[in-house]
Amino acid sequence: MTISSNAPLTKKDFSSDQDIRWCPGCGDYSILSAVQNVLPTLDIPKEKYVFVSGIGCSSRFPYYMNTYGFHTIHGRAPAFATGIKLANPDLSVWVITGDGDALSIGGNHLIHMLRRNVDLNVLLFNNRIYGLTKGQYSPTSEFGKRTKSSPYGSVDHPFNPLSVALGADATFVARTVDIYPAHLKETIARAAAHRGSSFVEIYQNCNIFNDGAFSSMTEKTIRNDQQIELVHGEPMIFGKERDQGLLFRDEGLEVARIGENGVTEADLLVHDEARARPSRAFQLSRMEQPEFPVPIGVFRAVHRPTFDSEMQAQMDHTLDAEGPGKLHELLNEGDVWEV
Amino acid sequence: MTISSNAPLTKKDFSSDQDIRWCPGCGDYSILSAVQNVLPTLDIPKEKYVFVSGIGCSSRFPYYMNTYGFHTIHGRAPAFATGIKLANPDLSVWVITGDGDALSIGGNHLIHMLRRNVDLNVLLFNNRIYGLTKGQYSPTSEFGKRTKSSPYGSVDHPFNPLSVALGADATFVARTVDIYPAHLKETIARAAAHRGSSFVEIYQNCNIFNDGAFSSMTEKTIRNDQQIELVHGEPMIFGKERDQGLLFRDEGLEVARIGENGVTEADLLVHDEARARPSRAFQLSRMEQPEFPVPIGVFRAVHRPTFDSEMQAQMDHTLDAEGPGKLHELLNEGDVWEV
Amino acid sequence: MSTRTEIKHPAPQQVDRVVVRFAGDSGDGMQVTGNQFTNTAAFAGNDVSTFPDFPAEIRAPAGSLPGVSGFQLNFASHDIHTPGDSPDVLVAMNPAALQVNLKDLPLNGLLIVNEDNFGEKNLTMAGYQTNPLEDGSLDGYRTIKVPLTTLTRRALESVDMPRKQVDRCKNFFALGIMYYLYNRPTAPTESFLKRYFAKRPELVEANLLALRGGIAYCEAARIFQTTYEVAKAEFPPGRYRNINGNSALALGLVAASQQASTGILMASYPITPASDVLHALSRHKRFGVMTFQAEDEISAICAAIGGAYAGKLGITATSGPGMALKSEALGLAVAVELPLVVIDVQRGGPSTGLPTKTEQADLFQALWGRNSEAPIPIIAAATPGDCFWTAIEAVRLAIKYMTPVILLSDGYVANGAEPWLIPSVEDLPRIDVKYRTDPENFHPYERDTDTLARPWAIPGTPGLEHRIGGLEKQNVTGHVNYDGENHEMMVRLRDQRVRNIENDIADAEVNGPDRGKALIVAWGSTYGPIQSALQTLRADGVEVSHVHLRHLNPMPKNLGDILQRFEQIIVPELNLGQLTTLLRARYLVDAKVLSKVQGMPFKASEIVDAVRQLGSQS
Amino acid sequence: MSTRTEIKHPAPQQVDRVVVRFAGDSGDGMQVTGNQFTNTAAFAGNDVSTFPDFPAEIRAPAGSLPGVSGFQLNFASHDIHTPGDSPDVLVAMNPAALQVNLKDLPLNGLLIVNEDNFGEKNLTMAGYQTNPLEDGSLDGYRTIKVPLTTLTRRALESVDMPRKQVDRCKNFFALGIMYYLYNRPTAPTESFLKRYFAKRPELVEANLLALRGGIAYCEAARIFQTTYEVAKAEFPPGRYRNINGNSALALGLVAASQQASTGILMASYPITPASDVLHALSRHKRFGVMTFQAEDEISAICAAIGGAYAGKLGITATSGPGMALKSEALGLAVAVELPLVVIDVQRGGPSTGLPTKTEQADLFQALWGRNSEAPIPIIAAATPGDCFWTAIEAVRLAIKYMTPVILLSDGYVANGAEPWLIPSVEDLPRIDVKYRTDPENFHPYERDTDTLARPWAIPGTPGLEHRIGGLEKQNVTGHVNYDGENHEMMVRLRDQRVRNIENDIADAEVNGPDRGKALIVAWGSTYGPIQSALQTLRADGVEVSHVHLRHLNPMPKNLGDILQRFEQIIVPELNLGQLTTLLRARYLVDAKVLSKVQGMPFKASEIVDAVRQLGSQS
Ligand SMILES: Cc1ncc(C[n+]2csc(CCOP(=O)(O)OP(=O)(O)O)c2C)c(N)n1
Ligand SMILES: Cc1ncc(C[n+]2csc(CCOP(=O)(O)OP(=O)(O)O)c2C)c(N)n1
Ligand code: SF4
Ligand code: SF4
Ligand SMILES: [Mg+2]
Ligand SMILES: [Mg+2]
Repeated sequence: MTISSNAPLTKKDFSSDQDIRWCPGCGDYSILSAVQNVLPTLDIPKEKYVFVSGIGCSSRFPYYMNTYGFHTIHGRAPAFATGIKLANPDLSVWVITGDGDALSIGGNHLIHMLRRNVDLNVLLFNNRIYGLTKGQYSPTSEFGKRTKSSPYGSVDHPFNPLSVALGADATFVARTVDIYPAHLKETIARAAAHRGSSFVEIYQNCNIFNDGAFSSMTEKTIRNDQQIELVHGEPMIFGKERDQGLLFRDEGLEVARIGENGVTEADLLVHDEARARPSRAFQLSRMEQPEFPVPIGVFRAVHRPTFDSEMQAQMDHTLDAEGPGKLHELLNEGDVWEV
Repeated sequence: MTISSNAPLTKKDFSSDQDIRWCPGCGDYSILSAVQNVLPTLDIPKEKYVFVSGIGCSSRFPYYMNTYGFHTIHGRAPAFATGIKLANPDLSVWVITGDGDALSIGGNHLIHMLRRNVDLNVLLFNNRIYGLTKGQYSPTSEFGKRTKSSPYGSVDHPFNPLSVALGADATFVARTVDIYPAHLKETIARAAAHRGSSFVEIYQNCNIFNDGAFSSMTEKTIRNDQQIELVHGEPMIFGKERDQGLLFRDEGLEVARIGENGVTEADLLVHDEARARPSRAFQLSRMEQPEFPVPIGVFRAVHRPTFDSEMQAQMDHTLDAEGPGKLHELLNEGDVWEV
Repeated sequence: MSTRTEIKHPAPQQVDRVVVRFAGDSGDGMQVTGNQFTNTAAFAGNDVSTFPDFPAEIRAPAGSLPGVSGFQLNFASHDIHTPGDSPDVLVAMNPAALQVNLKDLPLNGLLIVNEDNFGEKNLTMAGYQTNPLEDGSLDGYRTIKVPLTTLTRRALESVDMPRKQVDRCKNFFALGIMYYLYNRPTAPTESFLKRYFAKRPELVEANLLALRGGIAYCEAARIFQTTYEVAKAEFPPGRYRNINGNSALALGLVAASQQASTGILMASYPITPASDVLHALSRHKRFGVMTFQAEDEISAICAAIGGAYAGKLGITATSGPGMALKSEALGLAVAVELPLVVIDVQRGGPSTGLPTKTEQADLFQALWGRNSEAPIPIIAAATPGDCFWTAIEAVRLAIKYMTPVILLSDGYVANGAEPWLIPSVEDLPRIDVKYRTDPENFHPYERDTDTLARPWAIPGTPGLEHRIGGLEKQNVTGHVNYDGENHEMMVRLRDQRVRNIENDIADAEVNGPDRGKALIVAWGSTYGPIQSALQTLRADGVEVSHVHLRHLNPMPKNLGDILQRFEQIIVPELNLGQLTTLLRARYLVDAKVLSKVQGMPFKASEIVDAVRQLGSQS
Repeated sequence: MSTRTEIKHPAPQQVDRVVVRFAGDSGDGMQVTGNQFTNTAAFAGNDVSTFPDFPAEIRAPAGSLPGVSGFQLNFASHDIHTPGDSPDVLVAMNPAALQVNLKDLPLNGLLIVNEDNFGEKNLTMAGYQTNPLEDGSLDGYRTIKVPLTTLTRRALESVDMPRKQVDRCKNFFALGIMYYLYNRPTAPTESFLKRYFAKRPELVEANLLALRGGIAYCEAARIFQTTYEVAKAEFPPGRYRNINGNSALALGLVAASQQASTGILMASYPITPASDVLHALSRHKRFGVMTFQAEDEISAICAAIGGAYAGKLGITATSGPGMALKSEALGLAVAVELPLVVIDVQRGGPSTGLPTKTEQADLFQALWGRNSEAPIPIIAAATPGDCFWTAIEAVRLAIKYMTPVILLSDGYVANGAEPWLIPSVEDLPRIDVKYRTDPENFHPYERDTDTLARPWAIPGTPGLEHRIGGLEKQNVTGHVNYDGENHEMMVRLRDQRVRNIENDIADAEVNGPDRGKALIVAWGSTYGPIQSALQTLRADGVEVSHVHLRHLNPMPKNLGDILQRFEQIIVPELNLGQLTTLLRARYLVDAKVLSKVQGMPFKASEIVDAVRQLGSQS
């Protein structure tokens, strides 16, 4: 490892000199800021970071990071990132993407990257709209949404991004929100620490084309009743008075009020992000309003060998076992004759 | 509806005059035969059937069906099929695909079709190999598989096709096996009856490039202990002596022996394919050998409005509400002036 | 409030043509302002031509250089073809707009600036060290400083509205000033506001107050010594509307599908500058138009082909990068011979390139961007209104010849507007569709002897069950076939079927003498600038002819003959010479490209200069 | 068992060239048989050239016409360039093979058939009404009927093996017959069998018994009156091996990456006939070659570009439809200027087309299959062995000019084999890689003054942090930039950088007089047939010259001059005239295409005839 300098890095080291071109008020700003805050804490030299993105408002992110960056083409960032990580496993690779970029055109690359468990971090800015192309519905827009391309209301049933990721055997799956800086930073740091593909859905407000998309859970007044923070090893509890929680009943999840019907805190489910099978995390990913509060936090974090390390191990092992290749021998392999 | 003839249809009506070009012994034959057996029972005129496929051994299927057929390009059959169904919702549309076609190059179209719930039937011939291109590993091949393109063993963690489908909110998800003709036919008939996207994974033996891929569950001698047939409303029971079953314990699934530790048949989970949320079906999809028997049957069958019917309803409703469009008026819309 | 304001003004001076450019921040509403002026001018009987110049796909910080949005329009008492090479009047709402646009304003041009916005922060963002309003750098222009923000606030004092919203009305104040200057009626804008803000009457009022405030200010402050008037242009009689290219495309597609009674399945994925075609068509359900926003461009074209297979007119619209993604499926469309219209609204490239800028560099991609020999007819639209007719022609060819057809438009034509003579429905070309229904002797690849088209036999038809696909097929039967001679025959049949179209399209017309020294050959959106250039050149006595190609594959039969009759051939293109290459290869003539690749249309003067140089060389 | 069998035979007759075609069912092992004969001939010092002709991608029923697999080889005592126009000997393992291949056998040709397979079922499947072995229809040929199945069973009586496996050995029995006929040693095949079935000694034994059985049968049954011998050919001295195009490509890529010390990230998705390049490279981990089987072709090229960004040599290989899918990403590769080698092993199209057949129709796609102006250097391999050198050249250009390079091969070159003079490592070209490391004055788009290449600055290097992408960039700084003039400059710089390569490649060489009546210009795999044709033509005193282009973009600098010096230019291509179009457009010469689109290479005679016709016209 080459260390570029001995002084500890600061947020400023990660800010590029390019003017930021997001609308004033866009949720992207706080995510940028959170990332710039987290990276200096990670003990990775600046030159090892690579930010890879597709196309979209969110995908302009790399330009604002004073790191290596690759603004690629629409939907393909996971494929580029996979190539980068394979070519140099020593890099810290980040994929920045939007709901359209990752889940519409890029859905296939995303799920393949997740199943392979390439060691990199995906931040999916979900604003439930195509921002850059000025407001068409996306695969996470709600059924019936009226947009430029759906004047009569969209008839698309939306994806649940976390369910998609879990269906693809993702090893790290989390959700956070643009306007919760502390949670955002914490989640990003967790993602960075995870070895393998870390998939983080970030609810992000597009105040121009889809303002208030998440206000039904983030509005200050209702927030505590409409969301639940998943914390590993802690009971699943929520509510302004922390008097509600999740129970496992009749083979399914249920919201219960502590103190009512004899429910005590001890009855509540305890969140375990490390369960070997993804079924519980999947079940949590299905919690939707109005029946349930919206979970945020780390749904799943398990270990599985990463694609890049397995690939590298195979390379190394072959080299060890067979010795470095000799070009002369390779050229002269097989049936050879002399004239 | 136009009925082409009054005589009841038979299997022969569905066999085209083209020579079948699969290897002798290929599992594809029995699937073809099953489909040709099921269709005459469906009360749909022959001319309403359209078989759409991508590229692969399996994708040659339409040529052998004496129906309308479209052998398209690799991975894109769901997109073609969506267009066909939108253009004419009156057709019975079938997508025939392979593990490479559907899950490698075509993964994105597949999951989008499933979330939209386009009313059609997908038969995915999973032989865990690329047959047509002569034997490279596929996204369902096991980790470590040695093939032409992975002489040192593949380091790809495979997809679980049913989990992928459920992660994408599929409304009908089933699994069956090429060599179980009765179950195959039954499952295909169920798929045909379902309104919405029916996703059927068919374990299919490629005796040339991946012979015996499923023998660890289909071998006659072990079959009963290594697989479990899911039947709606029935307890989940299996074993040669039908003495084993599935329990829900410690928030997870477990195999138990009836009669041991006080377990009775009444304790066993009862299969409910119609649960509103996909979590249970997802959990079942995670059952893998050696810990569990492999489930076959219908994992999930729920109703959700189909994309094509919603789209058509919107067309019809607009027509009703606003009346048929008049071209003259359209041309003269907005600010118009006379010279 | 709804009464019409009569504008009082000094006796206006008659001019025959004015070019106005509005420039401001993306948030300043310059596009609305420009469109209002355009409509009003058109209503008043002028010929108009517009050029909206958006900032690129991204949101730039308010007041920054990349955030500048512009709208130029040309209105005249005679036939015009372009938005004008350079503005007579520049309205600059902030320093950045001034910085970006001033270079285009000729000396002594009229410059109207919002002086309220020339504070230090904005000046710095625009890269000014000193204030241009004060440092004498604008001395060469007739500069009028207007405290637009202040005046707008004053005009709207009576309205109870947040300050931010009040300030948003300043574009209408500026529009009022321009209406005064050019003696325009306010009625069209009034009725627009009422329609547009039907549900928000307070905004109607606010904007009207601003508009009238601008006029009143001019009268009171007497900022102009003269006002101007542009007389009506002569138009062929008929009903007109303003139309931009993307709207015209959508209308043309609907019209054609009505003529053909097929209905439409339009499947697209949003991309600048083609998204508006999807947006427009998504409103036309009453016409049997179904739109499907697919997950990507590949899915979109595949669904459209599926739709065509099932009997609908299949349509997909995209721009360069999306077109690239459709390459593989286009090859299949060629192999299965189904009617499909693929629209490529070209933009600057390569790759993501300059998404909001125009270019004509996808011609090669359209012709050859597929594996193997996969010929597709290609046509291109010359002007916004022409998009309508080009769309109809695309549909006609697709259906008649059972083939995908590529229609090339570009950002300039797509967003630019012009008055459009509304055709009467009776005058639209008929498009006959014959779905095959007779099972007798049905063969899916038996061809019409004239067109070489195969039958359109759609699922649901009893007795016509058959299979199609991308593997090579035996002629007539359509069965999979790997025989070499059959393959060659099929390759040549597909080729011939497209070539046959040359017998079904109009001969190329020469605008000007049909032989001589110099010929301009061109295609697509260069039409406007070339027309303007011809006017100038001819006025100067320079003799030059022009052929404009709508059909690029195949080209008109007589084109070769025409080319031989000229000594010099010049091909203005917004690329490095794509049509030029085709002409040279096909006709072995020494055609020379006049190339411009700046994300902008040609200026007429650039073509004039090039033609003049030709003359001096020969 | 391991002793060498000495073949006894009547005194052989010397011939200088023989063409043998093995044809049978896909399951009959014709490819192995053909390859064995090839190796043996090469070992014996003959020049060889082969043409494997697989059944299409599908599995056909045993005994059916589409299931026929063929392998033709030409071996000679002189320099040969093609597998021969028509066979001297046809070995037909069943009626279908006879049906498909007989038309190519000249009258009086030698025909060897497995009469055991001419039962009714097989005859019917092959479309025979009556048995051709009996109905006199083979009277024109020297037919030898051999009960191959029976004889093989008999030869293997001693082996304890299922009947099915015994029957599979009959190809080696047939091979034995051919070895006898042409006096070939069995040693190479013996050692092959031992290597190949190292873990299954019973198969070694069985096949050897069959092979020797064939020879013994000939001796005993005296089915041939004469045997033949083909003397050694004259080769430049050196070490040789047989090589097919795909293997040579893989070797060339490994060699180049070793010369450049970059390592390789090869990302591909399987597709016929390119998959073998992936297969071959996946074995070379010891050489720092990492292979990634991606989920599709788009992912593959994107990963390869990612690998190039991170400092490895990025490679992807595909065929036509996969190439189409890579179009969009290729545009990005042009914009970001990274070294990448894209291999297109062309096959018959359009669309899925004829997957196992050859064609040269992706030249246009390679040149122009992208949105906007996105120039990419293109080179093509002429012969199997030439693939090695072409791969090295592709890598050299990619790295030196920081650009994607497209390498065109095709099914014929990919699967065909020829003896290849193994180069010594010292003779390979050097390839210098200079990763940028110095942060001083680093600008990601500052260009080398000679090559116009930008620096290769890879993540992980301190102080060089920078951003790249597909939006237009300012020259030098690489910042996103939408300025029109900068855009035009960048478009022209990218173009010029590719054009500059013309100064770095060899002049085109004229084979034959450097001026005259007729010139053949060609590219890629037509090389062999053209060489053969030239031999014939020159032997007949017809004067014709030939230029074979390895570099198709840019073309050699002197090509224009050469073309001007000939009266007639003929361009044999396996397409409808793609290079022809380029030559016409660029040089305004009336080049004429000699087109063949049958999924098959040219026969030398087809070129001979075309050239002769030229002569008669002029
Ligand atoms: C191949 C291609 N197709 C379409 C586009 C146009 N496009 C750019 S970004 C985008 C969607 C953006 O949505 P999302 O990913 O949600 O990002 P956001 O702008 O909302 O952050 C689209 C359709 C493109 N650039 N390239
Ligand atoms: C664009 C494209 N890429 C690659 C191929 C080559 N190809 C054809 S089928 C196939 C995979 C087949 O595997 P699968 O879908 O599992 O079908 P199977 O043959 O096993 O039934 C591949 C890679 C192709 N035809 N088109
Ligand atoms: S359009 Fe929406 S997502 Fe894009 S920058 Fe503006 S606010 Fe953010
Ligand atoms: S290769 Fe495998 S999947 Fe393909 S036809 Fe043969 S046995 Fe079936
Ligand atoms: Mg979005
Ligand atoms: Mg498969």
